[in-house]
Amino acid sequence: MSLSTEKDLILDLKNVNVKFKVEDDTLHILRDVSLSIPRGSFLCVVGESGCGKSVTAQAIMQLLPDNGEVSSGDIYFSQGDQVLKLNELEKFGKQMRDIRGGKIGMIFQDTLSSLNPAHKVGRQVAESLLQHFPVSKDEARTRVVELFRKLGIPDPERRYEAYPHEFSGGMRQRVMIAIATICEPDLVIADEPTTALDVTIQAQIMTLLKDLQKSAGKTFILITHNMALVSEVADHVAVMYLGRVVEYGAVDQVLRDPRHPYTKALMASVPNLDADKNVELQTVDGQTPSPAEVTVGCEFAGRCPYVAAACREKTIEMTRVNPGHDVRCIRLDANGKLPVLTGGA
Amino acid sequence: MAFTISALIFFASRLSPIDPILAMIPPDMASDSANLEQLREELGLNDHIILQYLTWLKNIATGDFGYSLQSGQQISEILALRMPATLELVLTALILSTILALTLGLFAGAKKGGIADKLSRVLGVVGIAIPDFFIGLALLNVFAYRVSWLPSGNRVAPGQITFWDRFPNYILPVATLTIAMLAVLIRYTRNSVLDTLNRDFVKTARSKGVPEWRVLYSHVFRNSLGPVMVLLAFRLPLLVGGSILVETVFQWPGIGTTIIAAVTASDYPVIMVVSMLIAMVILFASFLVDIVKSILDPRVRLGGSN
Amino acid sequence: MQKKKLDQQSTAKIFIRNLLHNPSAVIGLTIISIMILCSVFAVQISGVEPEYIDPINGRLGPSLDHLMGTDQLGRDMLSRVLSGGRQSIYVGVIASFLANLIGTILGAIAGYLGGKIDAVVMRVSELVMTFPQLILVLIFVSLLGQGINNVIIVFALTGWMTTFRLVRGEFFSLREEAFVEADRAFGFSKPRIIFRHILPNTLSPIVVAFTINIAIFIIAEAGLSFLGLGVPVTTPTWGNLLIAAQNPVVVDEYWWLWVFPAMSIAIFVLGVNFVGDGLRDVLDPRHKSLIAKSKWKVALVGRLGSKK
Amino acid sequence: MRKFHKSFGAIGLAAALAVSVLAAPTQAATNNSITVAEVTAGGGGVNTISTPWFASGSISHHAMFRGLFKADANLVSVKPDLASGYKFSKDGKTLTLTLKSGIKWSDGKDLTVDDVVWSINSLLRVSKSNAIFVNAFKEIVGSEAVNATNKATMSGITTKGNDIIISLKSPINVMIPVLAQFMIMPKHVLADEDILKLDTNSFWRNPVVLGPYKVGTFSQGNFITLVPNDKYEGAKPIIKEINIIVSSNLVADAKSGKLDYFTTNDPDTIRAMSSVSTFKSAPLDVLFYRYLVVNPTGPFSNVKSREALKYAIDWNKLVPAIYGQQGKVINSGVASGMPHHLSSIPKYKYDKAKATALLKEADFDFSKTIRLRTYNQSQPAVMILLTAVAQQLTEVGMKVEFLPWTGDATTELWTNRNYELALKGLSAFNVSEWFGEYSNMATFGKSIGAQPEFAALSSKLLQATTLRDTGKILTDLQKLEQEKMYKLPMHLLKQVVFISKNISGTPTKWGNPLYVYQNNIASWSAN
Repeated sequence: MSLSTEKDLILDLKNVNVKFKVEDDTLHILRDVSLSIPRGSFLCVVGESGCGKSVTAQAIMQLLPDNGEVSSGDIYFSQGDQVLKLNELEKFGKQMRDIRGGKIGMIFQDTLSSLNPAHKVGRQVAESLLQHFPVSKDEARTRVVELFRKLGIPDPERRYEAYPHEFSGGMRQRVMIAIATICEPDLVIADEPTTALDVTIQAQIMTLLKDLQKSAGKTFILITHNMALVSEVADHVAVMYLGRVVEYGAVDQVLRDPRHPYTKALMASVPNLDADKNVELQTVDGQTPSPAEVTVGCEFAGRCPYVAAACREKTIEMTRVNPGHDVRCIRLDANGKLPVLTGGA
Repeated sequence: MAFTISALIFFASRLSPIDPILAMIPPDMASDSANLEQLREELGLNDHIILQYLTWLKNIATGDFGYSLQSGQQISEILALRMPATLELVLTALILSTILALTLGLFAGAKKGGIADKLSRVLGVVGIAIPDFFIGLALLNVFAYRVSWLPSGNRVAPGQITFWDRFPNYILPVATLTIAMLAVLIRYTRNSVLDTLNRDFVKTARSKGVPEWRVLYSHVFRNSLGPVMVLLAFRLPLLVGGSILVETVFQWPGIGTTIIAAVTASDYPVIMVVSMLIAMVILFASFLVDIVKSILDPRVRLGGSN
Repeated sequence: MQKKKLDQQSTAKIFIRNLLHNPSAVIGLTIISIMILCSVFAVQISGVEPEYIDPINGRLGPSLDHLMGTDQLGRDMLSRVLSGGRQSIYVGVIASFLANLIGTILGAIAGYLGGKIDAVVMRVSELVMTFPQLILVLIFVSLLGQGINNVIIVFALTGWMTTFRLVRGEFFSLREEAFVEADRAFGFSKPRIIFRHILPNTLSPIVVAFTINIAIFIIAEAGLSFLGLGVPVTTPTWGNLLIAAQNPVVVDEYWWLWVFPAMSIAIFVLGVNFVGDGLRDVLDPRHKSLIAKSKWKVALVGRLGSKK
Repeated sequence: MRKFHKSFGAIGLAAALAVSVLAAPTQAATNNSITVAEVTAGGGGVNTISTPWFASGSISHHAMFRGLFKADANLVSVKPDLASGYKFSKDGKTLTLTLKSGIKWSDGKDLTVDDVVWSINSLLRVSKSNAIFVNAFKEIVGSEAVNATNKATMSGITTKGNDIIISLKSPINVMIPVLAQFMIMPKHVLADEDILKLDTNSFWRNPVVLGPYKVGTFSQGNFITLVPNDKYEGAKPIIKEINIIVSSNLVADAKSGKLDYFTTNDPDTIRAMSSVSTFKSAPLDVLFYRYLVVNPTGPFSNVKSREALKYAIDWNKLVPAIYGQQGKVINSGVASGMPHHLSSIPKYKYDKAKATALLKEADFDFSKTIRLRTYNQSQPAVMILLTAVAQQLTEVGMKVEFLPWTGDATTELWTNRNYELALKGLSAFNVSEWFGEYSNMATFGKSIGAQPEFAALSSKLLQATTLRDTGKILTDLQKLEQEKMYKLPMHLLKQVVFISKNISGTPTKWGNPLYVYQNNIASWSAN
């Protein structure tokens, strides 16, 4: 199958479309998203809020809200020597549940609301372990405390008994990481894990994630809109715009030499990647159109300085500009470069 | 607060133009008007009103509630007799309706659009619109009179008879009150469950691969319990008289029928004591709400370290 | 000035259009209007005065002559149930209006001014909630005598707290808004700011509370009258018709004497609740399921904008 | 006590439902036990046995208490009971009663003349008592000295051996019938109790009695069981257990055999009982009056306007509609058909035009709201009747507001007088009680001032010894009543006794169930 064609892929999304039903409308949130993620890599998915980054993660985990569904496309996940089509597994069935938490761990953004306020944190971490491994409660506890210590939670024995509200944001995020990694999953998806934290804590958490990835050889998908983080941790970057991946490639290629007008605009809005590490992704001029609006051709056309008539005629396909570097734009020349803009803009 | 209420109750009852002695023994039943004067003196009704109030407060505090004008029984005796009747009725209904509402609400919330959801939505909308005594009358007509399966209420007090002999008398009143309480409760639980289901930690729980029933039971249930429990605690005043209509329909000798009898007979001592009792229970309920909240939600737990 | 008027007009139009597109509001409005019409034209529909006594035809079950049967005096139940609605609806609407008026005024003042006044009114509202309602009813009955207006007063005095809390909450948040700041800077008087500028913005919870209170009071009237403490029995309200059911023999043998009035209450209240739900949907988008189209953009922009 | 199946251990709803089906059905009366119902207001079970000095006549009074004499069903002629006989002096002012000897209280103590003297004296001390006793005993010499605060006794009562000698201020013809209603209470038990509050004494839970039955079980809030009193000197009662319960639905309970005896005047209950074949019924011509009391101050100050009320309300249509055969429309305190009825009183056929004319003649103030009141709000039939009355008064142009009173109706009726028209009921011991009301200072006297004409005639009526005198006085009273129109008699209401056909030995003629008479309860049997 498709996974075996390239090198060792752990996850492979093929033309995934996700649609949401909101009242009478159907919102097309993901459009033909294809991502191939090699085992052991660290992929960053970037884009403005609402571009479908989180939905992509939810689609992989089969945790889309009740009104959303993968309408077409496939999500392949390689588990040992097996390749599973995640989107065809029963949502809350045994197989999918074994993967969730066991094979794919997930870290959420808002740590306060993502932890159950009524349960002790230790128990919340242990719950995952108990679910996937035949361990006793005492054993689970020992393992959780051990992991807490490893993740830098001070006084882990006592903290095991604490409630989420008694933790600081950074500590809570460590607990979230513990939940996601306690079962040693092959793949960890982190959905904007640091947005709610202040700069120093952000850095600590990112270091932690990077260390985890390196030491355990895990695959990481980091969803973020913080471009500074991307350059620090990622080896691959996928840029998304309005439900589509518009540029994909190794981190050096994409960040140093962005090809898609949207990526370019994004990078332009970050003055200097190295100067200030806490530079937020700035809004690109103009407004993101509603996903409910049906557009023909390039979704970015409305805001694109390079726009041409052809852009609005048909769906734009990915083109390879360099090995491993794909861009969804028809305005690229033969060298994969955008035309030089004439006139002020 | 309790003090203000007691003063309000006392002076409000004294605003009424009805003479308590004549309410007790109208002139044409009295053997002699001098005897009435004597009784008035004995009951302290000739004292200054402030003194009367203080005496009343003192008596209430020491558990001496005085006499009913209507029956001449001691009010404490009436309460001792009728309180259990209401408590049995309301507590059973409260527990039953809570269990039912939580179960149904949980299933409804878990599977939106499913049978439980549809059922609870219909119950929530229709149940609120139907006056509770109508439910009682309908049950009475069908089960007590048409098919004669069940007795028409009329509580049998404990004592000589076994529980199972008394049991049939409970079914209809308890069922009525349960159905009546269910409507509001179900609406509340369903909303609460839906709210909780949308919370992020449910997603976290699911991301751990925990089975859905466990997600519901261990994560959703506990966290949606909070608002429901608060509502329940606010319904506690029912325990001392909120079931008035249902008690009237089934001629249930509880606090509710006591109030009605007292109100229609202007039996002030009884009215005052019972309203005092209700006010106390409400105060107690709001205290209970805080406790329940702290049990269910560690964030407000007392003495929690920060 | 003219532009403002136009805007208002179109808001009203949009509101009505939205309401008419809301299925539960439409069902509710249909029920309510039919029942109100029926109660207004009770005599024309039934062909008999509700008070007409016809002893020979007493205690008749429903038939073609008397669709809802007759009572012990041979009075036509259809006519009585229909005209009973007139009084019950009147009690519900007026009491709800008054309760809302009290709640709104107190809520606006307490919410805008805050501080001591707020604390006092809050205390009073707690007290009223704690004070057993029946005792209030009793005091009114013994002081003023039983009567339809007294029932209304009692309901208004014991039912304003919900509205009060809603309005107070709204005012708490609105008083910090920019347009209020601007008003203050212009030196507008407090009453003007409160009632002319902020109040219109709190209209939707008030309207919803109004409908809900109508339902509550209609049921309360029925209960109170059923106990013999409500509207005088000479006025045929739905609750007063139900007094018949105090007699177990009536419950057993003459079901039509209580089933029809009770059903009328249930159907009307159902209608009112439907309208209430509809209004809530139309007026208060927060209650809409998930993200509505219009909210979508706000959510997107809001997310980016909120990061500091 | 109904015996339920007690031998099952199964737990669960299904089992419990089965029980209800098993336990509920027919529990036919047997000689071992019968069940009678007493109706109490406000729901709830039997809480107390009411003091017979205030109200008598319930089955528990019949079964447990005894007076000096026993009245027949008409309450007029008497037979000896505790007293073997009585003798009036020639001037009618001295009454000598002879107590039987050898009668024992249920606690084994002997009945003595002291018990009788104590009982008569104490009646004037209790705070709540029946007017017929008070009115009669106040005629005893020295009655003024007795009140709640002292322990004085009436000088007019003395004893000699087994004789009790009572001196009266003036002769009264009802003394013996009244004594037949007056139940003697044990002095040795009650002498030290607070007599002012006797009616709330715990004595009534398990009274020391003289009758054929005594309390077996008193289950507060549920039922009272009466069992034979083994100290009773007469024939042992046949039925071994009388259960007194409160029924929430008499008809349903009678149908299902849970009930063997009750009396009622509720027209709907009576109507519904006609289909219960296991019961026989006896309608009783009791002196239960329903009448309107008119406030003669205010809009109805002109007697013509009061007369108009008689024409404005169609009693002949309303009363039969609601009460059927049970109600009898009357135009006088002495109903037509009763001896001495004054036939010259108009029949007052419904006549709206005449009513309007009379009102016009009386210059009636139509702008004033006529407040119509009643305290019989627990009786559905009364409420229906009065809404119709209110409606008919509206039709002659009056503004009417009808409301029931809460609380103390007597004060409302006679002291506050916050009404123009009020419905009252009176269960009269005899006709003299109807007319006595006019001269009663506690009632009429209080509101419209002393009524010396009525008072004079009424006391003459009490003293009248011949039929001719009685007839003449009654005629005068009816004329006076007609002239004043303070009370507008509406109708009499029959009470109906319902008893299971299984029970025999019951009296051939039932009496007013509000009073005590020979109902032979000891010889009832069930098969």
